[in-house]
Amino acid sequence: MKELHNVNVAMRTLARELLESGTVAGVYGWKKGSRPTLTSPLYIQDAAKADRLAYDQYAVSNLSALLLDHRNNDKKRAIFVKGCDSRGVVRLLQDQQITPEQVLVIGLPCPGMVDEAGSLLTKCAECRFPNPVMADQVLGGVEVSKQPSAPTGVTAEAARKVGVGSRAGERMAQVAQLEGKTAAEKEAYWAEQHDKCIRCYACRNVCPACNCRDCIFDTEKKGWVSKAATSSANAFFAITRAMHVAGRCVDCGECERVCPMDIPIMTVNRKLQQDIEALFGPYDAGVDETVVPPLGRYQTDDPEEFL
Amino acid sequence: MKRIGVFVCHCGSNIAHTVDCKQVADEAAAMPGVVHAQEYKYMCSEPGQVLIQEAVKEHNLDGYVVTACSPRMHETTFRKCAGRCGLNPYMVEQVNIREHCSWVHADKEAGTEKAIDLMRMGVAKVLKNEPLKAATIPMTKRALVIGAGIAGIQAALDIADNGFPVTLLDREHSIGGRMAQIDKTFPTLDCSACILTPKMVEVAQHPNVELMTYAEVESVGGFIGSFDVTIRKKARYVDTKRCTGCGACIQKCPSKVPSEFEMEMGPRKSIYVPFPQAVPNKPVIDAPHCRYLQTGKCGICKKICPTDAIRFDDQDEVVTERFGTIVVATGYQQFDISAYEEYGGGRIPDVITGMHLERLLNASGPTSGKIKRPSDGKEPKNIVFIKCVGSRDEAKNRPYCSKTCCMYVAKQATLLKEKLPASKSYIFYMDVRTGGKNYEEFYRRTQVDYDGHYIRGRVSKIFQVGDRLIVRGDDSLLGRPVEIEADLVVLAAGMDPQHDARELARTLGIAYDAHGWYTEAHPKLKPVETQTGGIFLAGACQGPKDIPDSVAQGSAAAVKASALLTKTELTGEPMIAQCNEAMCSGCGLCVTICPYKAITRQPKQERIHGKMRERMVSTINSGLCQGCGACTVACPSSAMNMGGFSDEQIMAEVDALCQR
Amino acid sequence: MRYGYYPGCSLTGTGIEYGLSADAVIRHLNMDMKEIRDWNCCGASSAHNHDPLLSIALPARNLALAEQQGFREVAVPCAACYQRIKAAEVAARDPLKRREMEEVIEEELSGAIVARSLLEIMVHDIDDSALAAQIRRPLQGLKVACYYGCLLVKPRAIAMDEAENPMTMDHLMERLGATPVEWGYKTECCGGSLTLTRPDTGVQMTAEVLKYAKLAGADCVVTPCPLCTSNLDMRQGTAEKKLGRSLGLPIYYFTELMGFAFGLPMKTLGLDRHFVEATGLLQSLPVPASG
Amino acid sequence: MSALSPKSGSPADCAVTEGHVGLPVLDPPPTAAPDTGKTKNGEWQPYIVGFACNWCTYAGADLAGLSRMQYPPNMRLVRVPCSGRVNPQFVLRAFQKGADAVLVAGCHPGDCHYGTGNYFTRRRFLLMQRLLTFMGVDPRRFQARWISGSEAPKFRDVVTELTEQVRPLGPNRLWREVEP
Repeated sequence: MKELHNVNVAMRTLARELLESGTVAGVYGWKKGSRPTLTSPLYIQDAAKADRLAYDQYAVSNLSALLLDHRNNDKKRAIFVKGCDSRGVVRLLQDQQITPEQVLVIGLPCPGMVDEAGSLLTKCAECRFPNPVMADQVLGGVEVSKQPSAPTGVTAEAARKVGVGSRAGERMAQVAQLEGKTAAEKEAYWAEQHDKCIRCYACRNVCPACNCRDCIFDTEKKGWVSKAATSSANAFFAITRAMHVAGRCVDCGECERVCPMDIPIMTVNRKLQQDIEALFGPYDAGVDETVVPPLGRYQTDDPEEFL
Repeated sequence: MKRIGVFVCHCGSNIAHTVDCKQVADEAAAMPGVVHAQEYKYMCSEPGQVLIQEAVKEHNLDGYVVTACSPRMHETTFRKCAGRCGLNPYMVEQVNIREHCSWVHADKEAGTEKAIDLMRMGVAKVLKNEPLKAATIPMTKRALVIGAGIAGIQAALDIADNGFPVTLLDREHSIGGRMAQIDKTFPTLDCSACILTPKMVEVAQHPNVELMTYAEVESVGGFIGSFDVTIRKKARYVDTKRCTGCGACIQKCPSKVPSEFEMEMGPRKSIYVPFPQAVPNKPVIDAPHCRYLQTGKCGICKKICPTDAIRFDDQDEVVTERFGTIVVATGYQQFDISAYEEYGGGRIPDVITGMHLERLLNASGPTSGKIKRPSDGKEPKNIVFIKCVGSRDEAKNRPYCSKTCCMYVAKQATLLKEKLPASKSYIFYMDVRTGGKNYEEFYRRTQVDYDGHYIRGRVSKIFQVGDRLIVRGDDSLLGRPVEIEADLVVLAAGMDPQHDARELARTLGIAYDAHGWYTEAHPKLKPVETQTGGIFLAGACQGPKDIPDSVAQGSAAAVKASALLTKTELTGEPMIAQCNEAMCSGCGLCVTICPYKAITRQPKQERIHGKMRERMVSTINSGLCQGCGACTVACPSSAMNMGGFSDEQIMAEVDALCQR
Repeated sequence: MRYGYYPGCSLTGTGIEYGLSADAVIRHLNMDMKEIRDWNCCGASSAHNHDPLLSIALPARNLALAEQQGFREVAVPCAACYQRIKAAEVAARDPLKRREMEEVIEEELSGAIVARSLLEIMVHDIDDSALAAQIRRPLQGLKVACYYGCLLVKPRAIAMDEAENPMTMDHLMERLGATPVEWGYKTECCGGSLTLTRPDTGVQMTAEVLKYAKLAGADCVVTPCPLCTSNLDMRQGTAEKKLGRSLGLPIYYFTELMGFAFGLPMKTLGLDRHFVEATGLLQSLPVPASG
Repeated sequence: MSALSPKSGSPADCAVTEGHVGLPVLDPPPTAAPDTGKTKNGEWQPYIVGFACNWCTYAGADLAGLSRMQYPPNMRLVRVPCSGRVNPQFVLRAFQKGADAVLVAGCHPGDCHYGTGNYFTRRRFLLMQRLLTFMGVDPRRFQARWISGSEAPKFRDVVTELTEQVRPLGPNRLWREVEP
């Protein structure tokens, strides 16, 4: 992608400098994969490997959850972020899993991510935060913004053309469509979805909000749920996962992307987002780390339905 | 597997009438883990408890379930019973087959079935019970009383008389509070100073009391038993050890400032004591108004002082001291009448407040007790009182009654009539509320013997024409408008919380209501306690109060505080949160949700990948945790659990109920 | 700021001096104020006694027109018009009410447009130095009783100033060099709606206002309301009879005094159209040294 | 298809986070678990699990007993210190194990014995209720109520109503664990 040529050069230079100077102990970015349409995560600790870094419209992976590998480490790591990725970093900062001293956030302009066929990902069409919500440095002229905004930086024009954010108003369409169904239809729909789950936990592993040291689905001691992928246990897993990230999900869509069984996980997350906004007021998780997530606070005059 | 006993109580016929107790016991005996099941007429009786204790010994029980009445009734009984036979009291569960079963289901079959389910639930739970032990926390045998008005003075005296050291703190440089400003007290009309000053002297001279005036609380750390209180002692510019209180400096000081104590109706000096009977009776320098401190010129006080006590280089001093318990007695402030534009909003000089009139009535006040109105010093003839100014007024966000105004207005009208026999007082009221011993009688005397003219209705407007005040209102009993030409209008301004009450509450970690009054732990049964262990309330900081109520509360708070101080250590609640540090990721979700600030993130040293690393984990202060369990749900990884109501126990109960 | 100007009916009729002086002052200050095209009755004094929906729908149409014509604020000189239009603005903040209003007037309303009284615009939007620069004849020594009436300050939801002791006009008068007197009748009723139905009571109320202005030592009364002015000016003679004393208090619109201070001709401001002679008092003011 | 597809790359690119990609577990075809609710005179009875806070609702239920109020025997109460102690996972667990309906009950907001617990309860379960409805659970099967220590009649009415609301719905089989 020609707009990103200089950004790629700057990324490599910056990564090299940061590693050579010892400013950071490692850098998270992307590399070109085995196919032209694959740009996969890369972690380097050696300045010599900085040239492997690459960033283009296939660099869809959110790298923020990888920072958890170093959560008890004093050394600093640099991470390249798109708008959606940056909210994952804020998630980790707010959840106190990393400290600002441990991470150097480098914001990148996002051209809009596309699939193998070259069409814009739905999550990018629905994107409200195409610019980093926080960054220590930026490349490619991207502007940091804590407000929903239009794409900025060198790829702004390209992003606009492919329609980044053009369908932001329709984010809840899938939720609305399901809400319109009868209880029996919903039950059948979700039973089918839950039955597909193979409990690989890829959704959890990639999620920056799923940052527990020990996940309750890994600890057998308490016996919250059986390991077996039964319909019942899968539903328990799906709902519990959703409740645990309620008000904390940063809307990056990685859970759904990595799901090998195509379970519409984000529909559940979006449903919760929608209800939280309706019940407790507007809130975007992973934007402002000083605002406590909605389930960690209350208003005495919250909606009352339990009278 | 644990060896469990089940004891089925008949409660006379209360349970046995509609629950087949034998069947419950039989079903229990057949349950895995249950090694003994038994029925008895009254399990809570002495023989019943002996029966349990013998069974514990005979069958070597690890725990037992009593199916009986509500655990809210006898849980403590059956836990103590276990304690007496060497079993941990928390290895006992009581299930409720009386209130929740036999009394509410007449159908014996359905009742028995439910009782069996509940019994199974109890057994399933007790199988997961762990012995619990209450943590103990040390008690610092020293109390802090914040605020040295009459409530604080009383609290400090009572604590001191109980034999405990107490520090009495006030931000003003004399103790005494609002009561010192008041002229006479209702309903006895004894002079306020005459009954207050002996108490002030008594508390100052008490060997167990340390006075700390001109000082403010900056921060409070710690918890019940060991509060670490940081106090700022404001610079006085006078060495209190050297100063003899001779007053020569005050006399010679050339700079005059309106006196706060006199409601700015009279002057004071820049070096001053607020009022003649002040305790300690040693002046301070008001730095912003001191010529020397502002311009470097003057210094007369220093020159004249016979003991060389003036210290122009004095600095604020910040100290941190430890107290076991705190009594908050910070009082109130008078409502600011500027909110009432229709009454002149404080712009009309002869529209004054009740406290202004107290000072005008007082023989040591700015007019030496002569009633002179502020604008021109004339003696007023027609005096209008308006009650409920800043009370019972939703529009001013003061829906509450200030409780004292009805009586102080009656008192002031009486005193005015005594001082100015030719005067006439008109009193506009909404209701006259005189609940209190001899209060109603006093109010009647004001009306009958002292010519107080009570008019039921609100005043809509006061304005000035020439040197008269036109007071317009309505008489709602006669149903017609009234207009009075007055010489002086007294607004019976209500009580407001101190302007910084919320700030102090947050510092102390205590609750306050929508207006800023401090919230007691229970409106009826815990009137002087707060939700925060070890912190008590006295006086008007909790809500409008008159002097007798404030004194009573001061004594009550002192009893509560002393009860703590008699202990060398405190026993905490055994059923509290427990953090599994190995699982805890230190995210702090539990910290924000804890109502008692009992959880803090603390560093934990740990060997990770062969290196010593530090990571943050949640730590529970067993002295502060009250066992609500909110943290357990906030914690997504279930690292946070709770003794007595653990995840495992509750799940076992659910499973047992459902798997029938 | 561009304002849509809503003159209302009084400013060409009973309140002609207000209309003339407001026009002159607006023009003199070069303010970007254009009359709203095709405006209609604000509904004051009758609509809200008949039909609550009508009483907000009528003024709402004016707001809708102003929006369509690209205004974000509407400037309203007449106090009665202000109260109705402001009431419509407040009602339009409620989406349900707004939909109802839109249905009646068959126009769209954003709910974002703001109605403001000409008085507050003059005081808050024109800064001190700009105003001072215009003053040719400061109102030195003129003691004015600022009389606001009820419509600008009640009820609370629409009030442009404090209901008991408003100060907006007092500040304006001070800036023009006059001395506002402290008095208690700033917002007392002028008897407006009773003058036709219960003339005796109405005049009594008018007389009270004038009496207390006089007692406070005022030379004249200044108002922002055509209805109040009608009562205080036109009925001053009757009031004098009722009080049994002469008053001779000219009643000015604040815009007239602004215009006079700016040095505009009295005729342009309509100062010759008063019932109580109004030019003499102003002419008697000391003339500032030229320069 | 979901809202956020299509995917880029294969699921393997999540290997970087050491995801456990496994083969689907082959379940035996689900067989209906026996209904928890027993039949009485041939009529099916709903079985309801209630979580009650110790200070208000449990006390309210005690008072109902003291007042000898009569209500259907279909609910079993689990005592918890505070409604804020009720983990949504307990609710799911009850459905898994065969409850036909679940009630969470505590003090009225503002009256919490622990000050603030039930404010969090309210937020949490407002949300969970909507999520469960979204997933096809009949809202009558999961309810939350505020019942104070003095509201014995309310406790009786809530139990009665809940029982009667759930009766026409029949046994809940959604998420029910299959008997091994």
